[in-house]
Amino acid sequence: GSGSSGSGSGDGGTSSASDVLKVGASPVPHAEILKFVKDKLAAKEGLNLQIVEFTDYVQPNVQLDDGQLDANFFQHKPYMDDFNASKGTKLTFLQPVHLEPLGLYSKKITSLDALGSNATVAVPNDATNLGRALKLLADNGVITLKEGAGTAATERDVTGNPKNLKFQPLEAAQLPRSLDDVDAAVINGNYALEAGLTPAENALVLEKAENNPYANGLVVAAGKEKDPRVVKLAKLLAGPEVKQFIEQQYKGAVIPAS
Amino acid sequence: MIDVSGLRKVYRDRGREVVAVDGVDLRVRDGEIFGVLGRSGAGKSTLLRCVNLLERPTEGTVTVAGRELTALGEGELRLARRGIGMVHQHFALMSSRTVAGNVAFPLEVMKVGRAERARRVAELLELVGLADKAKAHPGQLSGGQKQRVGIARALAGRPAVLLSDEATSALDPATTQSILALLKSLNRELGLTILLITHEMNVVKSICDSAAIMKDGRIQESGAIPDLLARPGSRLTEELFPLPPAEPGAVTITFAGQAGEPVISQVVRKFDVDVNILGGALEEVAGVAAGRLRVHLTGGGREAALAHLTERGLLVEEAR
Amino acid sequence: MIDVSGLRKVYRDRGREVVAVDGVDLRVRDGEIFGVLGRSGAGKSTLLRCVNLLERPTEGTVTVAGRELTALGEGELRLARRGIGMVHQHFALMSSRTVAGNVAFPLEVMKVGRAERARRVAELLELVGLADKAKAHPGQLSGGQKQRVGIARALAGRPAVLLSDEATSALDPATTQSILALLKSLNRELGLTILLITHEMNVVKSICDSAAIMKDGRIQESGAIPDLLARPGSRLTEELFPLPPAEPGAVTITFAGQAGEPVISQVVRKFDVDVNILGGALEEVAGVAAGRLRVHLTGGGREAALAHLTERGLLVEEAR
Amino acid sequence: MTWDEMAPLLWEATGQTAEMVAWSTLFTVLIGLPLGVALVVTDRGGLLPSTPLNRVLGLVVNIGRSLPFIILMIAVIPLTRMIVGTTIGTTASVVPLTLGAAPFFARLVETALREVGDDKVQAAQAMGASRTTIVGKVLLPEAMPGLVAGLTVTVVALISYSAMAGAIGGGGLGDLAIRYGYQRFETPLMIVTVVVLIVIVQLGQMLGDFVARRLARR
Amino acid sequence: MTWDEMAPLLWEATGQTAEMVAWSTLFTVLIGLPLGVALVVTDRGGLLPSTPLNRVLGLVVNIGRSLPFIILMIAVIPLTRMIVGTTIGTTASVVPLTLGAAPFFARLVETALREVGDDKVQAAQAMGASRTTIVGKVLLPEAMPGLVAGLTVTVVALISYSAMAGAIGGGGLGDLAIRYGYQRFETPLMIVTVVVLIVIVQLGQMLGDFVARRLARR
Ligand SMILES: Nc1ncnc2c1ncn2[C@@H]1O[C@H](COP(=O)(O)OP(=O)(O)OP(=O)(O)O)[C@@H](O)[C@H]1O
Ligand SMILES: Nc1ncnc2c1ncn2[C@@H]1O[C@H](COP(=O)(O)OP(=O)(O)OP(=O)(O)O)[C@@H](O)[C@H]1O
Ligand SMILES: [Mg+2]
Ligand SMILES: [Mg+2]
Repeated sequence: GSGSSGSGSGDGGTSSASDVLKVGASPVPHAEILKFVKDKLAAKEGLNLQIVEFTDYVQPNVQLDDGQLDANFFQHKPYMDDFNASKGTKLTFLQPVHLEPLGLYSKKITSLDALGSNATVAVPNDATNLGRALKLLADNGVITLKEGAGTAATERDVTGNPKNLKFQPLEAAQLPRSLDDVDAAVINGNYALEAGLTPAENALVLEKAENNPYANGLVVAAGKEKDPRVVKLAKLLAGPEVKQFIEQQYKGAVIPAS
Repeated sequence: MIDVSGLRKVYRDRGREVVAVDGVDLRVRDGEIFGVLGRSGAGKSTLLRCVNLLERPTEGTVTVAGRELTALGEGELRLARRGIGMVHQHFALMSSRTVAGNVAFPLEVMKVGRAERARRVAELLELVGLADKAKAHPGQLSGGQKQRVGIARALAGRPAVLLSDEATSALDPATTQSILALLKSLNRELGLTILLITHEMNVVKSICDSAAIMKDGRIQESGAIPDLLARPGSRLTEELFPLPPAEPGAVTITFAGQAGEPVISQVVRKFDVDVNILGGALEEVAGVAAGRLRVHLTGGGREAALAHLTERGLLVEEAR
Repeated sequence: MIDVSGLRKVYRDRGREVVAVDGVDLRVRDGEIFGVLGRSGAGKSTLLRCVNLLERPTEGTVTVAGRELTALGEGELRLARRGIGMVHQHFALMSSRTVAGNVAFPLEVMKVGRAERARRVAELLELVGLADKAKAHPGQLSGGQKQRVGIARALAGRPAVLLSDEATSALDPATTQSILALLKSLNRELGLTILLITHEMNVVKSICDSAAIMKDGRIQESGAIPDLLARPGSRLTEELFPLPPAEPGAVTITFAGQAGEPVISQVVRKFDVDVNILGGALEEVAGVAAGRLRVHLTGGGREAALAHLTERGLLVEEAR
Repeated sequence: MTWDEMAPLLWEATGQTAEMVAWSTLFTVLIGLPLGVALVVTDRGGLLPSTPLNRVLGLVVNIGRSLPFIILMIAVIPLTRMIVGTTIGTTASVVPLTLGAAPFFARLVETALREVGDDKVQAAQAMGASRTTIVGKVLLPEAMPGLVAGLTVTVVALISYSAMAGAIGGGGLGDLAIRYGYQRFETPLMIVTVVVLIVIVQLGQMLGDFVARRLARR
Repeated sequence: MTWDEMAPLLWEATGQTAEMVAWSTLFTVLIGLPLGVALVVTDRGGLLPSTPLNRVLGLVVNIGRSLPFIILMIAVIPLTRMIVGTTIGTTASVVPLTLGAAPFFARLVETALREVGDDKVQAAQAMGASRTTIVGKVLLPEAMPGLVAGLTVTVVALISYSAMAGAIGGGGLGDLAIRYGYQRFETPLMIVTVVVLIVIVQLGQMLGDFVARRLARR
């Protein structure tokens, strides 16, 4: 499905000028979920959605803060909190929608224990996912992380690395493509799925859905929480239709936030 | 009109120095046609290019039409240059413009209106015999055709002074003559002052009033042409009327204005000598008949005949 | 040595056609120096460039040293060209190479060893008077110096045939003479065949054995020079010995080989006439003394004198 | 994905690419051409030599070329807002694209202008032509084949460069290929998109070659 | 982040950039130069005219230039693996960088070679020089100032281009600026990194200018 219909004009019409709700999103799965909402649900609610796709994780927040966007949908709350903290913005996390559980995948080994010393592990190189990937490894006892290293953790925050693993940061979409060249890779659920991996079956370890803080959700600028269009969208995203769409479409690689 | 004084030009390149012009004083009077001659590399082009300051002199001053160019600001120099046409040694045509466009260029620079420009360009191309090549590009021209475009361009702006660097070197004699006639008529009718470099003695003979010979960056000989011809041992005479190497006993007779009288036959008649012309030439030069003949004089009256010729004002030199 | 037959060259550009060479047959014998003359744009350069196939003829064949170049494959043509030196009208020097490097280029092409190359280059630069400029780049040379580099380069590979397009046009008379002497000696000693284009009558007089005059892409007149001189109304004679416009009654006497005898003084003595030389020149051309004099013959024996001159084999023309 | 699903995506992306490339080409020329001219003119031995100015211009151009596109993009956000009124979308991406391509084009302009023979400039100077005239009527026309070739290279670079505008929602073919082909593993769409891109580039190149050739034939 | 923390990052990234740029420059020249020469030589009126070959080469070059880097990168994964043995990391990124820059350099080579006067080529032909000699001893030397300028442009483009190699773990300064500076809001690190980038580019440019100027002064 398309995500960016209508972004071509890009004339920066502000929210007050029309009733169009402009939402920034990453291509997958966020834009796809929004597309589903736009095509199947929005009309009934009288909601006019415009989806602007971003292949970058900073711009959507910058643009949102700037008023160029009414909302965005690409990040999890820890990332947004980090962003607020470092940029002094006041973005608000409204509604968790889904989780892309990170998993450790490999073409060379079949269990975590088999991960040998000096093995190379590919990890996402973007700020939203790298810390999360390291945390997954830490949670499974492969490494230990510096005290207080949050979502913004990087390879440099690794304090204990008994297997002397080498971390190779790569762009998220590149990770499944690198499986031939590394011993293992931490991959977002959706990319794993697209690349023909099934998280439930192929992942050596998988993030848990319960109490996972990394659910992606709808974010708006502070003060916009009550915007009726935003409220409508938040409601639709949390609704059963979207939940069902996610379950069917992503087969466990993306799971609805409970 | 043109006054060059104490001119020096030194090229420097990676430590080496080439003194191209080495202290030249030169004066070209208003309405004069002045020829510069000299061997290849003597510094002629450099001198010429210093006159309109295309080459900044290392030392010395240049004055054209009463304005000291070397002292002018940029804007004034620009204006002064518009009164000075130049034919470049290597044409320097613009390959992006047609022949007509090249000739029109100085007129555009002078902001001459479109209609007037077209008229003038057509007129000039007619004069240099290139009317049929108006729309051709320089790449499609023969060497001589390019050179004529350069001449037409130099004349387009009706300059008061023309600097010409071997403007007819690539032209056949007939075309050369027609270009020289054109220059001469502009000189006569509009008082165009011309400073030209040439290797063709023909050009000097046909149109120059004065000439200078350069050597190693200096002027060796300079003056009005009849004066130079009358001067014994003149390099110019040697250049203008070259002779085969003299055999012993041969006599060289130099005429400068006296050839109108039947001198040779008078001598034959009067002094009982045979005159055999070995070589030489007689022509009209700078308006007077002039030339040199190398002859064999044989017979009893030889000495008397030579004395007679010298008396008549001819320059007589005997080879030994 | 060079045989051109039925040569046509047509340039096409956006629908327009320029017939540069229009059916030329030309034969240059082994060891001959052949001059091509003609007005600017006559097609001389095009003809020359067709001889080594730099320009592919539209029609016709070219044979050099017994090989029909127009029929050769590429590799063979390449080899054949190594025996043909060429002086280009606009020099075509490589600005990335020094003077020495330019002259060495054909030797590199022929895979001559480094030492031999250096020797030959030094020798050639000496011959053309540029030994001191060996390390200069073409941009630092005067026009004549560039031309001499072109000449040295053309001779570097010891070609059997030299094609020369106005090789001395930018040279002063003295340098021209030394280059011509060089060419003549190569011609005499090594049998170098030369096909040259020139506008300088001096060049024709000094070294050419034969000549052709081109006009509008065709050959107008062609042959050995003494033959051409003896032919009444010859364009070549007109070019070689131009005369001032004839006044009525003036007599033009053309010599071709007979000038060694004191004809003029004999006439004066024998026929009771006064001979006043109005203009003209006598020189050694193609090895014989030749020239034209325009004279005024006055006195009772005028007709007898003219008849006598005609008898002696001179070409006598009276202006009316 | 079926062809019917692809077609509108492709169509829209082509339009976006066309919009981005057309506008940024226009502005690239408007900025890069004078900049390139200035680099040549202020250089030692140029028409208006000024070493400090030349240094500064050189630095500015190099800064423009050193920055990774994404960094350039955020660096110019205030400027983009000032000019376009927004910082996202196709139109907004014209600003960083232009700022990325203009210095690059300026260098190519510089190279092309340096090839113009000194003799022609001097001929114009001897006529008393002003600097503007020399630039406008000698340097630029004489360098035209080189300039057109440089522009062709720049436009093609812009087409491929515009893929990065996806980071700010610029859209376009390159972005489509990345979003679908790379991120969503929709290989057929990616291939089709890339083919369209190649065709466009090929057409642009042919046009540029044709013009350059016509100009050079003189 | 303190300077002490930055220094090793910067140092490592500079090394990576140097490695990527040095190798890809080398291969870009090795591939792009012959390609550019081939484009000129096979062209109509060239030394070895062959329209089909010219078309094919033109297409190949344009394909290389049409593809967004990231797409190019995945398109050449098999090739990369064949050559380098892996598809990620600094060394592996040399392959797509080279394949992205070589066609681009080839176009600049083409433009530079076209500026060489026909008369010089003809002079060499008249001497009976072979095509190889004409290319090696006439076209390339005479075009050298333009070639050096084109190479400078290419190297600078490679430096900024190499930022994208971060996607496949190439690292380098551009990637450092993006990942730490941009994504993690370490503005001081970003600024320092960008300054280092600018300095490197500026030095490269100065070197290129110097060489081109020396060559052109002849
Ligand atoms: N590439 C070309 N395209 C079109 N016409 C051309 C081309 N080259 C030459 N010509 C034309 O062909 C004719 C002959 O040119 P060519 O150069 O042979 O003359 P030329 O006799 O050498 O003259 P010159 O003495 O002036 O050098 C001229 O009219 C010229 O304009
Ligand atoms: N740009 C330059 N750099 C170094 N030397 C130069 C430069 N231009 C000219 N020269 C040298 O200066 C001297 C004079 O050159 P110029 O061009 O004035 O000679 P010329 O008298 O015009 O000769 P020609 O009759 O051959 O044209 C020559 O020795 C030449 O090599
Ligand atoms: Mg000169
Ligand atoms: Mg010619």
